[in-house]
Amino acid sequence: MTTVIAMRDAGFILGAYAATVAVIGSFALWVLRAGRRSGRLVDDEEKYWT
Amino acid sequence: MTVGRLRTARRIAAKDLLVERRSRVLVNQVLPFSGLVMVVFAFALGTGGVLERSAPGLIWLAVLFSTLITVQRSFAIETADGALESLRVAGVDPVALFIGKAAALACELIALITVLLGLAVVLYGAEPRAEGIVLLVTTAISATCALAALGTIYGGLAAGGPGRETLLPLLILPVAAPVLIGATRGVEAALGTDRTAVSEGWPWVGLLTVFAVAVGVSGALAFGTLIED
Amino acid sequence: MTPTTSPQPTARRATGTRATRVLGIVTLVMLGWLLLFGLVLSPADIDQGDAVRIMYVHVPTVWLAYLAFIVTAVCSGLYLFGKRHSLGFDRVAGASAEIGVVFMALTLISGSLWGRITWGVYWQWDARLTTTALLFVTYIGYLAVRGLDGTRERRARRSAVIGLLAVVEIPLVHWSVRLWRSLHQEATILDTDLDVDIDGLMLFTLFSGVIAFTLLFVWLLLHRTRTIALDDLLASRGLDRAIAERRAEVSSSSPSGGGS
Amino acid sequence: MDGSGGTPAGDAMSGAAAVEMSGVIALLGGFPALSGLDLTVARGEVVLVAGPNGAGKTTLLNVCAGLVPVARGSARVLGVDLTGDRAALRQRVGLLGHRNGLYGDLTVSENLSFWSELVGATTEETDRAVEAAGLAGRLADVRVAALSAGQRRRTALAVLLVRRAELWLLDEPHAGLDPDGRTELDALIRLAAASGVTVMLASHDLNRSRDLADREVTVVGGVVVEAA
Repeated sequence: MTTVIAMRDAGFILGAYAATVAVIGSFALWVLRAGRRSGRLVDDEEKYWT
Repeated sequence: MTVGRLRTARRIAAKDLLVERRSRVLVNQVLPFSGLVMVVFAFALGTGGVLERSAPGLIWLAVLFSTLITVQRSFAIETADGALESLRVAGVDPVALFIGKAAALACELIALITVLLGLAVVLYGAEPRAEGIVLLVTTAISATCALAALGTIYGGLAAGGPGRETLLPLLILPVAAPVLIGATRGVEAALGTDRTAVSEGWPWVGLLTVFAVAVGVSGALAFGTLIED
Repeated sequence: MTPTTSPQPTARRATGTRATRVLGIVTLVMLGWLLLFGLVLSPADIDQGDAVRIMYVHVPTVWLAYLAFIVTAVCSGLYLFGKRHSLGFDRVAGASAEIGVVFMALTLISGSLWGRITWGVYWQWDARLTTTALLFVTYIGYLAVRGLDGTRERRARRSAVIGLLAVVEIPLVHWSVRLWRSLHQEATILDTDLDVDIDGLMLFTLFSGVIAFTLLFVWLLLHRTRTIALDDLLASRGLDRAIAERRAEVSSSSPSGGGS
Repeated sequence: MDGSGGTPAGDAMSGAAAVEMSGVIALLGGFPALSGLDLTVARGEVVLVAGPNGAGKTTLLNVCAGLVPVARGSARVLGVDLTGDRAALRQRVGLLGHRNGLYGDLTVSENLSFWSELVGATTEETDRAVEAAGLAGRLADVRVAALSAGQRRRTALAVLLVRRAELWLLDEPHAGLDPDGRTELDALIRLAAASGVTVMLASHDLNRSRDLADREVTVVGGVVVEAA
């Protein structure tokens, strides 16, 4: 871990990774949440993937 | 392209130009606005070499902004009293409608560009040279056709319902980038800004022409769907 | 065990299935693997140093964003020209465009950070960057058009047309921007490209990144498409209820024989 | 009195009906403005569509005009299936909604000649329409924006005459008109009806409009509740 922090320009590099993880994580979470919310209101038989 | 379609398109275009002749909205409002934009650019960039060097780009930026307003005006005519709805109920051919609106828009923009070029000579010292005149005219015409086709496509979509006017710049500006780039380089070559040769301008005229044709054809095909509601 | 006469309708499932859960776990593992290799195990580049590590998230996101926009275009075409005008294609087109915009935003963020390290500036008016930025804005516009009102079919048709118009315009934008840069070459140190000498482990890491993001794209696409399908279903069910309610208006406010 | 029995085309068979709708559902932003409407209008009839605000009268006329799509059910207008290709309906239907569909900056005669050129009407036909709408003479050269509400409405109806529309869909045509304006408008509608035009007239002003109509239907909650 220390080697990672000790990289040159660690702030920019880790920032790029952090932004990627954060944006993808929150988008995925938003999609899952929306699906769960709407999924509760629809019978399982009507979902084409079941 | 049937004769009837062209005739309908000509009538639509003639009607748009007649409305402008009667209302003078473009002459009294849009034209002063574009002139003002040209003056404001001078404030922003200061005098000296910068203004002269960027003159071609500034002209086309002013044209682009004015195009947005002109497109809005072009469709405000149709939606103010529900005329577009009447045309749709009457089953007027959307291809003809597209060609007619785009043609009228092109005529209005050409007039605007002519004035702005003249203004650039006065304000920015952008003197055209004799050998660049043909290039200047072809660049202006092809860029105008491209902008008119583009403006009509998205103007029609934005005219479809209330609260859509704000969508127009978002949709037009990114795809108008080729026109802005091409027309600016074309005019640079025509004026000889930065010692560019006239021959350097012709590839850009080619690009603008391809753009105008591609957007024109696809717009004519798409227009019916876009104005549907 | 209580015997049930008819199977009760259940509504326990969200947009996941066993397959997507497996896919999701594999994706997570691959993303963790990518972090490990990208940040720790892969070597620093000779020229670029550690900055090359950004490539492992930057390049996969931009490739997948382009793939997402291709999927949108293909599905728009299938919707518009298909015989059945199946709304399924429209849902995939919309979901894919959303994911593409998210990935492209990431591309722009990671790219500008990378540029800041190697060029010293966040942004450069290079042909590839400019096209990418314009593409990004174009698809934000596409998503705005998807959000306009109208019946489901009209919205789908309109979006498909806008999606296909983008396909006509994108090559022109790209061509013009390239021509612009090639004719206006600015001879500065900023012209160094992002190309790196790739050794075996770096290539392997990049490859892992592409696989991880491809899996992620598929997983997101499945879930997002299903969410849109659920929302459509709810809207149409809301419609049935609204029709029933509207008809109830008739009996409650029975007209007082006004006619004859 | 409505439903005066002898409708001009009372014996019309289904193929000759101007409007045939069954179970039509039409949506306005997800709301079922029409919720399963059945209606038949014979050719040449003048039908008054009555009903409270928000009953679906405007949507009914917009569906007939092809502006609002049929979500479910079947609808034919002048023999053309609205759920299919509506191209054959071109020119044959005219709608006068809350707006007049005119160009305010142009004069009456410029508006009319735009339409007459568009549909290929002769000068004679156009002149006759102008005459019938009482717009001849001085009025013809006045900008539409400068006309009175009643004169604008008559100009809009003159456009329908020029277009030779066979089915007129009039949505609250009397709204905002003074008594003289109404009388002149009614005369024009009667004239059209006498020449065989089918008219569907949505109105609040029942007493007035009943004089015009052969028949009255009441729409509530997006369905026809009473067809007299």
